[in-house]
Amino acid sequence: MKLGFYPGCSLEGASREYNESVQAVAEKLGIELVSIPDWNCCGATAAHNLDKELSLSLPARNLALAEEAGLTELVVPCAACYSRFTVTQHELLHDNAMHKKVNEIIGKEYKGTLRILNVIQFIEEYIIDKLEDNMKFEINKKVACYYGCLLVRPNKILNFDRTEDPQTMDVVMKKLGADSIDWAFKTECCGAGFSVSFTEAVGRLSGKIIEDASHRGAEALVVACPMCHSNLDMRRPAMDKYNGKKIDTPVIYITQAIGLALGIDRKKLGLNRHFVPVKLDNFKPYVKKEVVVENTQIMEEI
Amino acid sequence: MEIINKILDKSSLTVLVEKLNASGKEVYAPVNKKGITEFEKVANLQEMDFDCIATKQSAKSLVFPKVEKLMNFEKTFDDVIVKNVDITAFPEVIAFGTRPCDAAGFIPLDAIFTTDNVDEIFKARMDKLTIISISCKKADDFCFCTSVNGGPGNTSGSDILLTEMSPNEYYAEIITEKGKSILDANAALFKDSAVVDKTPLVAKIEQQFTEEVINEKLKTLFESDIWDTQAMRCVGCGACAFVCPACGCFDIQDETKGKDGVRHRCWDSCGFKLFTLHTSGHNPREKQAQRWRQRIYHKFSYQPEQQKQFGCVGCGRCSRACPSDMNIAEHLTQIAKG
Amino acid sequence: MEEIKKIARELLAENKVQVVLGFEKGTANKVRPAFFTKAEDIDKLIYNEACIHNIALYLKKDTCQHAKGVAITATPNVVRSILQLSAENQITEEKIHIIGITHEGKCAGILDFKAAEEFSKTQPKGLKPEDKALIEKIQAMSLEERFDYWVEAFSPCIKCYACRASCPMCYCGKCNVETNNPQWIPVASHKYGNVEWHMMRAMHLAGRCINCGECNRSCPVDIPLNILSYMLSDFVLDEFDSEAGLNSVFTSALSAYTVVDKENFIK
Amino acid sequence: MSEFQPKIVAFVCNWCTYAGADLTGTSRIKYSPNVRIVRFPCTGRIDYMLLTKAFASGADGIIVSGCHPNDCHYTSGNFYARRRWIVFKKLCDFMGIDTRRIVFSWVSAAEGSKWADIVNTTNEEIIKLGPYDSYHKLSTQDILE
Amino acid sequence: MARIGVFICHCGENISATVDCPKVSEVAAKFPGVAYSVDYKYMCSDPGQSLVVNAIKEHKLTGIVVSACSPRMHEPTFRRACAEAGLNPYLCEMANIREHCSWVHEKGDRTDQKAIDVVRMMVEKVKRNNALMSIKVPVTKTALVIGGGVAGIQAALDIANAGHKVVMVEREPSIGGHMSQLSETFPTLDCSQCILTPRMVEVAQNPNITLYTYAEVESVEGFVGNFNVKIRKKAKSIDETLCNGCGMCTTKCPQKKIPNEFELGMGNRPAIYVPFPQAVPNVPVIDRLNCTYYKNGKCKICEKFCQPKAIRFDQEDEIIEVAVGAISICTGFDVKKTDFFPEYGYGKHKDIIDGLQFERMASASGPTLGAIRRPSDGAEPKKIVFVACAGSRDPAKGIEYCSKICCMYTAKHAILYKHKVHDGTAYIFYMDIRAAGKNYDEFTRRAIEEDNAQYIRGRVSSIYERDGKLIVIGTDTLMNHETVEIEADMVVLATAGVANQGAEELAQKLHVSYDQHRFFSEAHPKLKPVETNTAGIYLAGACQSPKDIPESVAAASGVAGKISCLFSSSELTREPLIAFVDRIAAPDYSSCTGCFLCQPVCPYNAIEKEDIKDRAGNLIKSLAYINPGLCQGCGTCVAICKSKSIDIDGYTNQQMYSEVDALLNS
Repeated sequence: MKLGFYPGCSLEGASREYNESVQAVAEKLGIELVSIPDWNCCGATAAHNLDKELSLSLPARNLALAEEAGLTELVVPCAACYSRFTVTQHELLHDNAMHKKVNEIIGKEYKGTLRILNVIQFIEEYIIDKLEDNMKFEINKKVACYYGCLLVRPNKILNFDRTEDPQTMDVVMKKLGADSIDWAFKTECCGAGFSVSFTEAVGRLSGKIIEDASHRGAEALVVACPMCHSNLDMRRPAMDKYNGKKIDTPVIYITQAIGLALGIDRKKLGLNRHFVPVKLDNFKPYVKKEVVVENTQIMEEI
Repeated sequence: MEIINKILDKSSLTVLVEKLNASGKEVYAPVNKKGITEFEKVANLQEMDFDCIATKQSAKSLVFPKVEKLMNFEKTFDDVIVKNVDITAFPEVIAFGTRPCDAAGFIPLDAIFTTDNVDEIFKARMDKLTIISISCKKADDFCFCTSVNGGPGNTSGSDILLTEMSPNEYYAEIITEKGKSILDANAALFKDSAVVDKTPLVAKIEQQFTEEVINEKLKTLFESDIWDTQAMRCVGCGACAFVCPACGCFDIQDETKGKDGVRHRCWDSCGFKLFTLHTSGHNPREKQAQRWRQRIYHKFSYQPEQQKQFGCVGCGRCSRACPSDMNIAEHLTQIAKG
Repeated sequence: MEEIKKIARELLAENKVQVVLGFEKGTANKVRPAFFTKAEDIDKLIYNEACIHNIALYLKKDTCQHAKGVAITATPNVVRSILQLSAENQITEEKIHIIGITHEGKCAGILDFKAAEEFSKTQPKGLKPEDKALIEKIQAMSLEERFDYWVEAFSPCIKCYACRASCPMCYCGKCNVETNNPQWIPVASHKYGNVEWHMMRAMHLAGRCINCGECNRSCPVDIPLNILSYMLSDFVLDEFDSEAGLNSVFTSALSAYTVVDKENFIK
Repeated sequence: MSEFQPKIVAFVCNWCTYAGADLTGTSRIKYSPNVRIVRFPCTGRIDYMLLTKAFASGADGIIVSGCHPNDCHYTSGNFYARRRWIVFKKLCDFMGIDTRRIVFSWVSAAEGSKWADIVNTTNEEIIKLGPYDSYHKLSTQDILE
Repeated sequence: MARIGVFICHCGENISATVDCPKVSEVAAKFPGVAYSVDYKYMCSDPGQSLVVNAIKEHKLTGIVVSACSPRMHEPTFRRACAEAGLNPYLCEMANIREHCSWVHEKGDRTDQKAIDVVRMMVEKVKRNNALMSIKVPVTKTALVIGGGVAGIQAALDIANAGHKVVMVEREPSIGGHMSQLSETFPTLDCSQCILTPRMVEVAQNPNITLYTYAEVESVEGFVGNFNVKIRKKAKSIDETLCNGCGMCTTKCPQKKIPNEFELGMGNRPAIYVPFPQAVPNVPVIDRLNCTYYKNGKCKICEKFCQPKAIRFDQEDEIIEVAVGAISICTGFDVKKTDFFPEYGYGKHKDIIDGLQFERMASASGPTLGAIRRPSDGAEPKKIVFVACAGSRDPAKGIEYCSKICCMYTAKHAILYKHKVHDGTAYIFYMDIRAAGKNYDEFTRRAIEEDNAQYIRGRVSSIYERDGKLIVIGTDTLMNHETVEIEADMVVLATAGVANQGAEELAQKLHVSYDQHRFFSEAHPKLKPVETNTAGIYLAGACQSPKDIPESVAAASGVAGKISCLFSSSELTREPLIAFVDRIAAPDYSSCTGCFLCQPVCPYNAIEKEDIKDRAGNLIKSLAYINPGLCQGCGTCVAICKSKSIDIDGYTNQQMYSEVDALLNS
């Protein structure tokens, strides 16, 4: 099986562990991820505030390159890249004039045939069914799935999961044997945009998230976005300051959680790279469940 | 008048057309425009299409145009003032390069308009028409003039009949006084000639049926179901009648603009349902088969009876124009044999 | 071809149909519509690429109206006409046996209306390149040129109504041009009468024309009429996503609307 | 040609534009007297053949006006009319009939001043375009000449 | 030969100051067919009308053109004058030379010319007018009332009290509707059931009213005065004639844990039940989905205990046909449930309830007997948050409109809460307080001032649960948009009022239109607020848009008035300006070809199929037929018809064509 893959800058830099875990899981399950040749920046954060054409051309070039490479599906683990790609596809397919213009700018013919998958869609389609046969451990921990903003919004364009109280990650984590808690901060802002410029705000916004998760007994936060991860993991001092207490609940990528369940070496999953040490261990060995046919017919006594 | 035999070479023919034009006459001849050959006004012979077996439409519109203004009128508060068409203003027209069948077509047409009542407008146009025909060297599968008393070198109807003897030489038969007046005005162009046997010069067209047989058969066929069978594929348009040189049916229409109005005579066809529709809603020819029967009877029974000639000259135009290949000769042959 | 004949023969032999509508050899190298009522006559049934007449027309004529069952050898254009006639309540499915013929001349077997709809969708359609070129040529003209072009193009019209008579969609018992009091369209085939007549006909076929080109084929004076109704049908498809001849139940672009119909000219 | 006073025919529905034009009157808003109003129950009733008829009868410009979308007294007549005009305009454009001379508009019973505007701007536009000679000639040459 | 009379009115100076009336009259006298032409100062005055009447008689006029003001003004006047003179009133046309001429143009030749043209065109039109007879339609003096809420009850009682028969159809086992679920009513705080139940009983006892509960409208055919309605009476599994309402069956039913719809899931009911104690009729129904007998084939305990032997397990749905002359739709509304709100937890928090649930809670006959209690643990909430505009006025939720009743009932809820929980605090998040209405604003002031409700102007962005409390996060737009966070015990959402379930299907059965929110559309928002576009079908209550009780009742009485008017005579007279399909002699019968492309364009479903058959009954042709009872005369079918087989009186093809022709060919 061969799928297109767009790493983007985060996965090559600050969030290498995300990339490592995606690759490790894919490798383990025999999925070949092919990076787009000569890929460029997706234009997230800056471009769409400055110049619409630029913000559409940057992703469009990547998409066109992927099409040229004969790919039909593209896995984009970074939520920001995913958002930019999907929005671009939507805009260009709904605006002929812009489409033409962007084609001219990038000097390529972007057709819009590609299916863009975020990491969760990737898991749902290519991984979840293989878990049962490959799982070594159950992640028998209480976890809080945190989606952030970019994965599910804007719903009209992404058409993925529900905007409030999304569920897809929870489904995956439950499948891994985790106790995924119901909580209120799944899509609250983590403050990523201020990560560098205004750490206090990050302390407050992310602090609330981490506090609520730990208050509800979560042993780990599970994320699918490098921005969320770096904020929640790296800005812990600011959060602790806001919360007035030290919270050491670790933050892991969903692919790392899968990797753990598959028994992949922790180092291979990049778990050693986190600021907040990931102490999760003592997983329950996984035993494939027998299929039980339940007899639910119960006669009521009269 | 006795036919005068002459010879005309091609260059003289060219000069003749120029001279006719110069004398103020309007010369109409077959002209090929975008693949369709029709009678058009020509200034010289170069414009003419000599190869055409038969123009799509007949030459009848020279005397019976598709829309003929009969009169103008003006409504006043309590009266109508009628202004007749000035028939003296009609131009002298030469129909040049008509085929013998075209020329023959004017005979039944003339009969329709001049039997009993004489149609002044038609007559005026007819009087000013001179027909210079050219015998047929070629024929196609639709031609059947020889079955209706005509032929590729037939002189009836023509004022002058030309027959090509060689690429450069035409045998000219001056048939009528009108023809003679052209000869007289252009005598220098014509050379004397003996009578020429035209048979080897014209096309061979096989006779498919005879007048007698058709006449005889039609006496008993009125109620036959042959009409149903034959008319089954007829779509009921008027193409056959409108291209026919001998069809003379028309409809009178008044058009007004404010107080001014005009009365038109427009072509009509017995193939149309509306042709015989009564105001009551009753239609004596309700079915297409009845209309087809009418067409055949009119041409091959009523006209011979009343006007002593077929209402058909065997040009085959109707069959060529028919969108569903209703071949009249084939149908008549079927009647003759059946 | 043999397959078509076999089906036709069987239908007649089993008396499922009383008439088979098809083609036979015509004058010279022409072909022509033919009606077969006996199984033994089927030998004369032909189909070749000259058989372009839209014989769906005859379904509304007496011979077919009076038969209990009718079979028809149907090219894609004929199938589309049949569906559109059905959509306009002119024919009913029970009595019509469509013997489908693909655009490549292959027998597609007997099609019920449902199958015919599928068939119709899959068969290629469109205008001949020369017609398309003509449309483009006209569109490129100036307003005055376009007007003069059409006035000139219509001027040879003799109002023989072969276009109407050969159009399966022109089934009105009384055509608008035959309506007097008021006389909407002059009967005379002068320039004005011709322009009004052809304009009216194009409007009436908007969204209903299946673009068989029959009007143009049967015109004795070769007026490119078909491009008028084709241009409108194409437009209607673009604007209202409505196409004639694909559906056997009610469909007509001008008998429908959406609140969001787009226009840019209403003030 | 500055003396040219065009003939403009307005085909309007009874419930919106006719009433709107009444309001123009009661509001005493002045507009060009070159327009003649023909009242219909609904724009859905207006036959496109009346438009060409109007040109043939000597109109230089035509106004067709009715209720705004969703406001139709009969709920949907104007929607059908709109479709018809969309198609008809396309045909006219293709056949070289001057659609600059046909003004379609929605004028409600409350838009008295809009009605005056529509008439005046149409009038000015038609004055610029001049008389519709080509169509008038077409329609009269066989009658009057 | 036509003999047309032309009457040019000066309208005092309104016309004559601008238009040269005598000149117009003079020119008009010369129009072909004009037999008489005159100008006069005031044509609509008594002497003016006498002038018209006398001229018609004296000059034997066959039609008249009154050239004056707009026909929308005086057409009826001059039609009456025609009738008085013995001329068919439809042989009168008006040329509008005031609104469309003298008032909008300057004095001058062009204005005179316009007046002349307009007169000429009307002369040409009137020459082609047909003498028409107004249409008479018989009226069946029975009304159908669909829905037995307060609007339906009011309409039914008013119509019945006017002496007409009424058939009432209610979907639920009892009439009463939403009002029967309410606790107290604003702004008076009188008990809802106390004022409603006597009216319910009246309905049951009124001899003019036939009540079908647990029944739905199956189909409707026909037109004003003559509807045929099929009603599906769902099987109650009870013989209503035998049941004495003792209630033994309901107490003995072993199935007791079925969520009670009437209590909005906050209480339970048995499988055989009456929705609430005061139900009318007091006849139980068996809920077959939950009944043990229907599920498992065993039980029948109710049958054993039923003394009058009224239980009928084999009862089937019954179709009842009724003929009615008018229909009133009173099907009411519904409220959005809490699961509609993702940001408030998709309905997963038990202590977030909707307003209707709060009503039941506050009701003395409700599941808590009137005590305010948290559904999760039964504790008394000390901090309660009311969220107004939950869903309403929110385009993102697809509900752009204001639900109108929420501001008032939320104020009422705050007051009731304070009356029941004295030490509690009520917070109300609101967008605007819309309290227009008699004593309404006073009522909200009372909530604020006397009962200390804390009104916060802002919206609530999210609510989540933490440690048994509901954390309500909102903003206070009057306090510098500060974020407000309230740890509440309970939250009440004033959820949007929406169209009732099944409204679309009902609208389609009745051929009435509905808006994008599935509320039924009135014929005119101002002047015909209770009529629909289909003659004879009316709207009352919240099926049209959210309405409070007095509005619903007023509309219902309005409908009753309309229907009583309709029933005041046994025949209905209608303007004959309607479309018709031509008919000619056999064998064509009509130029209509039966393509039925006209059928979908008719907004009134007036175009029907008419089969022409021979004497043996064989179908010859199907033609369009326009039902004169339904046609409203828009003429859209006329323009659609390709063969010009349809025409419309008053605006015939001949008339319109001649107008255009005459107008330009001066």
